Amino acid sequence: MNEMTPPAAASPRSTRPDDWASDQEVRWCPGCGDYAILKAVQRTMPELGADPAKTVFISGIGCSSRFPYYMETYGFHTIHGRAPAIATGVKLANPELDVWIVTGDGDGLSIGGNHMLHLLRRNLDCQLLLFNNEIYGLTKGQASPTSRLGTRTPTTPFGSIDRPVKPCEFALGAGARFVARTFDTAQKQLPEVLKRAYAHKGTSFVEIYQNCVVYNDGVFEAFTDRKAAPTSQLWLEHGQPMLFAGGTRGLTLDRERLMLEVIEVTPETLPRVIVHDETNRSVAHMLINMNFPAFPVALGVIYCDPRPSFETVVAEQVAKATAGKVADLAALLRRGQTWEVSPPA
Amino acid sequence: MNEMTPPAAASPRSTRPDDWASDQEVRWCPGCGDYAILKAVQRTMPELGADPAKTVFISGIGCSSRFPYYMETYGFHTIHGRAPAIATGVKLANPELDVWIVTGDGDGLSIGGNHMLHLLRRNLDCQLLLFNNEIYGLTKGQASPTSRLGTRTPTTPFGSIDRPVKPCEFALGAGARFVARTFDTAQKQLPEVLKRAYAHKGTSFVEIYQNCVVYNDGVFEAFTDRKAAPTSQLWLEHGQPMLFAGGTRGLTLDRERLMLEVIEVTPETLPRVIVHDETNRSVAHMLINMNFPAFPVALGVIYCDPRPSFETVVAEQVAKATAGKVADLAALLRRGQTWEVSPPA
Amino acid sequence: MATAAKIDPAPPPSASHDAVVVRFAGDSGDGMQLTGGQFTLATAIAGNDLATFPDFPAEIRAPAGTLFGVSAFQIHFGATDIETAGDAPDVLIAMNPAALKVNLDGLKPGGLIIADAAEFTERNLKKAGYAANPLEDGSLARWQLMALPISQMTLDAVRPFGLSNKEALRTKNMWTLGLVMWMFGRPRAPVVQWIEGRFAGRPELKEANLAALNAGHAWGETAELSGPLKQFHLGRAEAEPGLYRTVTGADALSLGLVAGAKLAELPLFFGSYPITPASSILHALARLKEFGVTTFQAEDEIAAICAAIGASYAGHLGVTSSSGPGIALKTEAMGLAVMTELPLVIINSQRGGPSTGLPTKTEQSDLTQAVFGRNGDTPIPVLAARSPSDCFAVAIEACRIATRFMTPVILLTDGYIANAAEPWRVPDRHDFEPFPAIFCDQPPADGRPFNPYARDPVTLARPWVKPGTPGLIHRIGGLEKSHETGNIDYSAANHQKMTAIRHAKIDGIARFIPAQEVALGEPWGRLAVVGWGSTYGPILKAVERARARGHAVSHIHIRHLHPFPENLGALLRGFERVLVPEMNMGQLKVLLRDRFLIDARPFSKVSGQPFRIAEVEAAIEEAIA
Amino acid sequence: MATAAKIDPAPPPSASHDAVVVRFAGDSGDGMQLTGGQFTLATAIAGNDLATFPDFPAEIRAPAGTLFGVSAFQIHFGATDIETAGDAPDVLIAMNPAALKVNLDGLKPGGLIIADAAEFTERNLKKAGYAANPLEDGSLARWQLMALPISQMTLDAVRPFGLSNKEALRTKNMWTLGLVMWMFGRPRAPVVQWIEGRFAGRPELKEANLAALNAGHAWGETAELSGPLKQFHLGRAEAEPGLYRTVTGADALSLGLVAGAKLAELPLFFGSYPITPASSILHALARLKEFGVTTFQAEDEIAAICAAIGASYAGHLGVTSSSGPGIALKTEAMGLAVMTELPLVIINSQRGGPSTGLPTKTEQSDLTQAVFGRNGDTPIPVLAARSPSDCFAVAIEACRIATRFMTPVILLTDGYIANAAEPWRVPDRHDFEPFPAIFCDQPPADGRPFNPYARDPVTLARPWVKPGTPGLIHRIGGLEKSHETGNIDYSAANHQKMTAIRHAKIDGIARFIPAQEVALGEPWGRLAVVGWGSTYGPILKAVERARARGHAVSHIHIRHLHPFPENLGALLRGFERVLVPEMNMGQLKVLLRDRFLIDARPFSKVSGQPFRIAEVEAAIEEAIA
Ligand SMILES: Cc1ncc(C[n+]2csc(CCOP(=O)(O)OP(=O)(O)O)c2C)c(N)n1
Ligand SMILES: Cc1ncc(C[n+]2csc(CCOP(=O)(O)OP(=O)(O)O)c2C)c(N)n1
Ligand code: SF4
Ligand code: SF4
Ligand SMILES: [Mg+2]
Ligand SMILES: [Mg+2]
Repeated sequence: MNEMTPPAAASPRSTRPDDWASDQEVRWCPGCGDYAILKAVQRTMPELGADPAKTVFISGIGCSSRFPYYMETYGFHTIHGRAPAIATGVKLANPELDVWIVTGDGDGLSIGGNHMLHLLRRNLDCQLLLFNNEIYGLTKGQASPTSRLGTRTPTTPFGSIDRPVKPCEFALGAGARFVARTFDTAQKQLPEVLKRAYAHKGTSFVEIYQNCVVYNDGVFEAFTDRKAAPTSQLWLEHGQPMLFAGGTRGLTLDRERLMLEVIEVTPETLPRVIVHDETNRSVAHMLINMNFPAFPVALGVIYCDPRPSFETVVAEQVAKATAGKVADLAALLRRGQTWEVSPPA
Repeated sequence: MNEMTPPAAASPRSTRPDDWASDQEVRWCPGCGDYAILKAVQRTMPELGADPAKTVFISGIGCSSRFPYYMETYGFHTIHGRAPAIATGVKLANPELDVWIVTGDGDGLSIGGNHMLHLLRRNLDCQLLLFNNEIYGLTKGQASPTSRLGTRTPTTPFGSIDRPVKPCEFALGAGARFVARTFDTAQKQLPEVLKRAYAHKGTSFVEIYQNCVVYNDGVFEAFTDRKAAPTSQLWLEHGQPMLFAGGTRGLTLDRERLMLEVIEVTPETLPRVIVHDETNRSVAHMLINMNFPAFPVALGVIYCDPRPSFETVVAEQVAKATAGKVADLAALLRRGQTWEVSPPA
Repeated sequence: MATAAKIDPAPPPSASHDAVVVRFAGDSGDGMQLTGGQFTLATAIAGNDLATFPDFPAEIRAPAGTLFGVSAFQIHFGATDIETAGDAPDVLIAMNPAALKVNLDGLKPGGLIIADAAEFTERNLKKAGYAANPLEDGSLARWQLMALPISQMTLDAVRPFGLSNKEALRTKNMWTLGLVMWMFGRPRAPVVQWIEGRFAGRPELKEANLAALNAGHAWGETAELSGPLKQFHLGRAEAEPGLYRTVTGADALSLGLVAGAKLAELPLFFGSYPITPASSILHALARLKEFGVTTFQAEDEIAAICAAIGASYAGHLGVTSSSGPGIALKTEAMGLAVMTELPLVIINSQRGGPSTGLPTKTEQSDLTQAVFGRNGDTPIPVLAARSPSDCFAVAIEACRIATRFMTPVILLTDGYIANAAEPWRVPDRHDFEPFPAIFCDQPPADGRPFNPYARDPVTLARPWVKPGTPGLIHRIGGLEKSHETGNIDYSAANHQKMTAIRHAKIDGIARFIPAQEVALGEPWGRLAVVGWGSTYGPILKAVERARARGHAVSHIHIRHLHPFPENLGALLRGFERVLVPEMNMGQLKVLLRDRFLIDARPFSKVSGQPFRIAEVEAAIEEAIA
Repeated sequence: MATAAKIDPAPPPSASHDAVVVRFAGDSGDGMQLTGGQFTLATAIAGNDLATFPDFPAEIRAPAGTLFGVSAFQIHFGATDIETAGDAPDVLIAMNPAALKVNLDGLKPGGLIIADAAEFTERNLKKAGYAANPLEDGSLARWQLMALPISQMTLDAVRPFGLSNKEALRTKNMWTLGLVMWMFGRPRAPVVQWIEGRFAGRPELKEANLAALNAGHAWGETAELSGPLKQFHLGRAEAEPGLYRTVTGADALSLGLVAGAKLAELPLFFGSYPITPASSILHALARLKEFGVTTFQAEDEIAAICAAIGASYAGHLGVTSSSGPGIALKTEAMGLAVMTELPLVIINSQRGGPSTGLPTKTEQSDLTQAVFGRNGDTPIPVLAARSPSDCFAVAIEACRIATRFMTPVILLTDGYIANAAEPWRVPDRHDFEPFPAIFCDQPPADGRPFNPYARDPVTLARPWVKPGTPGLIHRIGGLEKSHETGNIDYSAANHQKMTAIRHAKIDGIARFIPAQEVALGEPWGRLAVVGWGSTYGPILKAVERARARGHAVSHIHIRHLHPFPENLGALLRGFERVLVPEMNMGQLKVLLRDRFLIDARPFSKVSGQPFRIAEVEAAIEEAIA
């Protein structure tokens, strides 16, 4: 047992990125995209004004799920796929905590798909970061539910044949109220997305494309590459027209076929470009489903339309249900019909 | 052990609804909507030209999941939530079988949500009937993932607070290629939907609103009621305009807000009514998300856009990967480098 | 009661004069469980000891009149200590032919049948598979028969209230209850009170039910008294002085958890997923928010235990509860709780297995699973409740062990205990010692780093830190961890050490639990009958009878099944033979033989039904022969 | 080999002359597993018996030079029967300071260290936590040291091929392999062949690797021979005549399943979810489609076992496989397989627990889980493989029992066996008796209804019917079923009967398995050392040594753990004492004590490492004292 000192000052103080790095040696493969995400998170935390002692990172199992060890916060590296369930218990027990869930495409969408579904529909207030490298890293490179058709891995030596899940599409289908997408090396935009996710009350679903240098190197290169960026990335901003390629192209709606379309932007066509409305679920679906490279990859906050968060509603119900009631255990034990047996005279 | 007779003729013969009823006593509560579904299924099977001996009904646990016992077909009443996984094994082992999955809102969307997700994304050829009574029937009336906010049950004595899953929305998010919706007493339309589901190669997701007379009586009445039907039900037909209320109202798209809208249909407005295109995923999302009673309830085949089914692709890959290879076990055992130890001279 | 004096006490049709077994049986829709419950309450208030056994079908609402739709409620009550729901009924109430058919087998020879003759129609007889009407064909000659047109008499009694025929017939259970209450001189006041509350909003139903109750009672008083219908007089059972109520196991367990959390000074978090027969605990706790209870209906059993682990991690007392298949699903997460050494109570309301098995039938076949059923060397303490009221104390004990030793604890109860009711002396605040949970909330004084796996030298528990506490930031997880810092450590020596510590901590709990007592008899002799869980009643009674016949037999009933009390081995070695009756194929037997190398012999019953006293008696006779 | 004659045979640095233990250790990126594998193959071909122990980190690719990034491969080989990977290396190859630090402890006093001096830079020394260079500070005086600038010499050797520095350095493992092959007179031909295949598309890499291999070899031949570097001569081990190859446990298990399915005349369906160390079986089988093997990578372990159950139901041989946490998740579905009495093989590649535990370390701590770890009375036969090559036969046996008795079967292997390699005599078609599966495909002749739970009077197996078969339509499920018709039946008598039948069927398998043999020694004596699984080697060797010292000790190794062979009890009673060494806290011990009431004493090691012979020897000495 450790001896105790007098209480430390508990007031949140301003922090620096270094304050968020634990003393644990980082054990990802050299060059792994996880490093960039870790760096971005550690850099963003001070800007959120978050308190390390009030922050909990909860993960499942996978390379990505090692994340909590490297954050100087409370951390719980749980079991495969179950982080959302554990996080639900943590947050219901103490809604004051900032809860972050880190998961992978295997952890979150293969074994853990059901908990993800229920987390999202309940809308627990937390940030869920799904590191999507389209592969099982930790177990040495098997196909994951996001692996593309034809991916050759030890379990799919002739190419993967399961049609991949689209994480953001799944999240919307599960009732998510905040859906964003970004990637590991987007060091400028990733922090902005994290800030939005943190600000959103409810489950903030953030898919982060992450490069696994060992087992799936370069799968996102076609659009994450600096050179390809302008024409392949559509960074969304609420209230702004959906423009890319330096403003020379934009998205519009083909109102006959009810489908999105890429157009060359000229002063005349500009009004036809759709203005991003984060609260439009139908458009969010369309954005997520755009096929690259015919379309750019939609990035940033795709959908955000808050609803009351789970732990808030739970607390409200408790307040209402207990209003005016006294927690009298003795009375509880005596509830219902009772009778007295008197001592023998 | 049973003694054997010479082989019976195995050729499919035409059947009558009675041929599809097993000798097991039906054990649902009197008045349960499950009876109507059972009747509709038994009535439809002969029309499909299906063969009882080649048909397998697979279910999880719940009142709904008792279904296989009442069908004179092969049947497997498995464990809670896992019917899709068992069905996957059955169909991969024998793609010739007609596989039907029967599940409930609890079985399929609470404990079984993950298998449902993966069944749909893989697109195994089978019909999945989800009996949605918005309650746990078998365990005596607790809230289910589809129970509406505020539903009072033994586990939610102060009203349910988990935001409900929309089964069809979830199915689309999971990658379903066939999504239909109907209800127990729609004895005219239910068989039509079943026929479409059977005809679709891939996972046919069919949500069937089902009345639980004991624990959730009348939750669908507002739109299943015969009187309310015309104004509250929108039966979709591919290639037909989306009309209801005897053709006096229709759905159109508000092209500014990119949302659906109900309009009074006149000869002038008729062209604005959307024509149902089963293959349009974005519109399918909108149809599913319409709020009753501001909008009618979309019924029938909402989405259908086939992709190769899982067991077909598996079989194709096997054919390709094994082409020209001989299954020589002795050679397999000797694979790699070998050496001979000779008997002592 | 005033009427009691008017009646000539006649010998009851049962052999025993101080205890009676009554079985109410009818269609699922006939309200037998409710009737039984009300009779139980009245009986408890009349001062008898009692035990009950609700026995209902798996179907929600089976088609009327079928054999599988029969629902029964058995109560055993009397002036002596009652420990079982009774081997064989003295009185059988059969509301229709199916109820008669299904329940006749158990009825004592010479016992009394009260049948609703109005329901023995051709249609109902056929549904029950009777070729001829048993009320008329002499086939019931071995018993005493009272065939009354109960339905008809009920309709007559409630006619004034203008109910529909269906509604009117629903009150026939009250008519029957009235009659049976007259037979045993039970006070009607509590039932009247209950009816008034229940039908407060429907005055016509209230009046009709009261009228039916009174009519049944009056019929007993005024009917021909020379027939088999007799009034019974049962003295009050001796009971410890105090305030009493009836509880089912599910009630008592729920209350025990609330009390346990209070004694630990912790909020209670209860994560569960509905499953028979465990759900009733979730139902009960969902209503107790004002006691700091959070209930969470999870999407499945895995999420339920995981949420409870999360809550414990955050400083609540996490509890989860399930049965059969649901417990199986929790095993992976139990390992996580062991590895992270967090308090957690896991309640298993056992039911018939394997697989989905017999959801509404009782069994005790999950003991070896509780002790051994996890990957790795993963010890978890295991406790079992022996009766409905015992659930209260055992729940508190589970909370105590979980929080004091930072460990998950498995509490075994079963479908029988969960549903059965018995009188319970309401404990008061002095009956249980508080065990306030201690959170570590300060970094070490000397500036040394905080070690989340440093241990209390006495209990070997690690410190419990709430996330949110400044200065104690750390990380935990399911990988093997260094024995001090808690950081990941796969080294050989560390794993060996941690494995040993995890075992030593759980084994060491034996030093902090009560010594094993002998439930009945001397701590030595020819035969020890060793049981656990809900077999307490039948074993106790069987041993009592064997002792009455002069045999040197004792009854030992184990609450702490892992680790065992320290004195158990020595105690058992004081007997020549050891017999272990269990509602399984011999599971405690495995533990006893392994641990003490004694020739413990199993006596198994796996039928979904509790033991009968006579069955255990016979096994005892055989064992000492 | 030609060179062999040139060298003066010098005594090896080890005490034993007929067996040597070599340990290759380096950074994860240094290719030590590959080097070890190639050396193994060459050694097998040279006619030595051998056993290997790959020991690699949990991290995919740990940062270079760190202690936790060290990967090692140990091989024990010689002219005698080799049954373990060796207690302590005679030779340690250390490719960097971290590799030296982590592996030095185990090295035999006087053993030889070959270190790549070029890697002992200040930076690397610091990463390994060395204050001074151990190659220079005299701290290795207890051992013989050969510090060579291997990296440098490799770069020199491959310079002509124009590789980048990084690529060039990657070949240093081949240089080292060349040197070690020279030391032990191994033929280089198989390695050359392998290099040529591997780098077929990259001629410059092929040439560089060959050059490095030859350079290392040449260096051995030409270097100063008075130093500690000596050439060893080991005779050929005696081996049964036949065709040989090396196999790991995962290889042999996969082949055994293919062979088992063929003997059963069934297509194989393998449903699994990746997990260490079980995945390699899935990887191997995924490539064997032409053998009628369907592999299915499921979304989780529950889906994996359920799909396998579905496939068995449809007439395939369903198999599922996992480890630790994944096996825990399968327990609910195992119950379903028991209830529906379908064939199923469940493979558990055990790893260190509890929870996620030590994924890459070995352990045998899931035995009691296999036997007892399910809700309800749910018996499943349990088998264990004792060595890599034994996996083949055990896999076939599992297929045989599953299909013949219509039951799930659990096959236990472990992380050590899965990865370790040994020579294997390739069986031929006469080594195993076929056991063609019999499907019921005809309705009963006499028009009686078909009963899916009618039983074979000998095996008690129920008929296996493929859905699709006309005339045999029926339904099955997880609820208790009537003992004949298979329809739902909760009645007391039926449940009692079905529970008894399920047990009798599994217990009865004992009549159809080989009697327990004694692995070494007489079937009586002072001490039986009883083991199961991968402890076979160390126990055998330890018993051999004890016997050599004149002790009346025998070794009994159990393959059939549930039910036990019929003669096991009698056999064990022939010994005064019974010692049970296990890599767990004493699990077989529980089974033996329960079943036979003998004072079996556990000897536990739970460190993630296999037993050393000396450890078991010491335990034997203590046990017979
Ligand atoms: C119950 C269980 N099943 C399987 C595993 C093995 N396992 C660990 S991580 C993992 C997949 C990880 O993939 P992903 O979530 O994509 O993480 P990544 O390593 O790619 O970051 C698997 C299958 C496990 N630890 N537990
Ligand atoms: C593993 C497991 N958990 C819980 C249960 C208990 N259970 C049986 S059915 C059911 C819910 C059924 O709900 P639903 O699927 O909606 O079916 P319904 O009865 O409403 O048709 C539950 C929780 C079980 N049998 N197995
Ligand atoms: S295996 Fe892939 S995901 Fe895992 S640490 Fe290495 S590079 Fe990153
Ligand atoms: S409980 Fe509800 S769903 Fe179940 S059988 Fe009865 S009415 Fe139908
Ligand atoms: Mg991944
Ligand atoms: Mg339902």
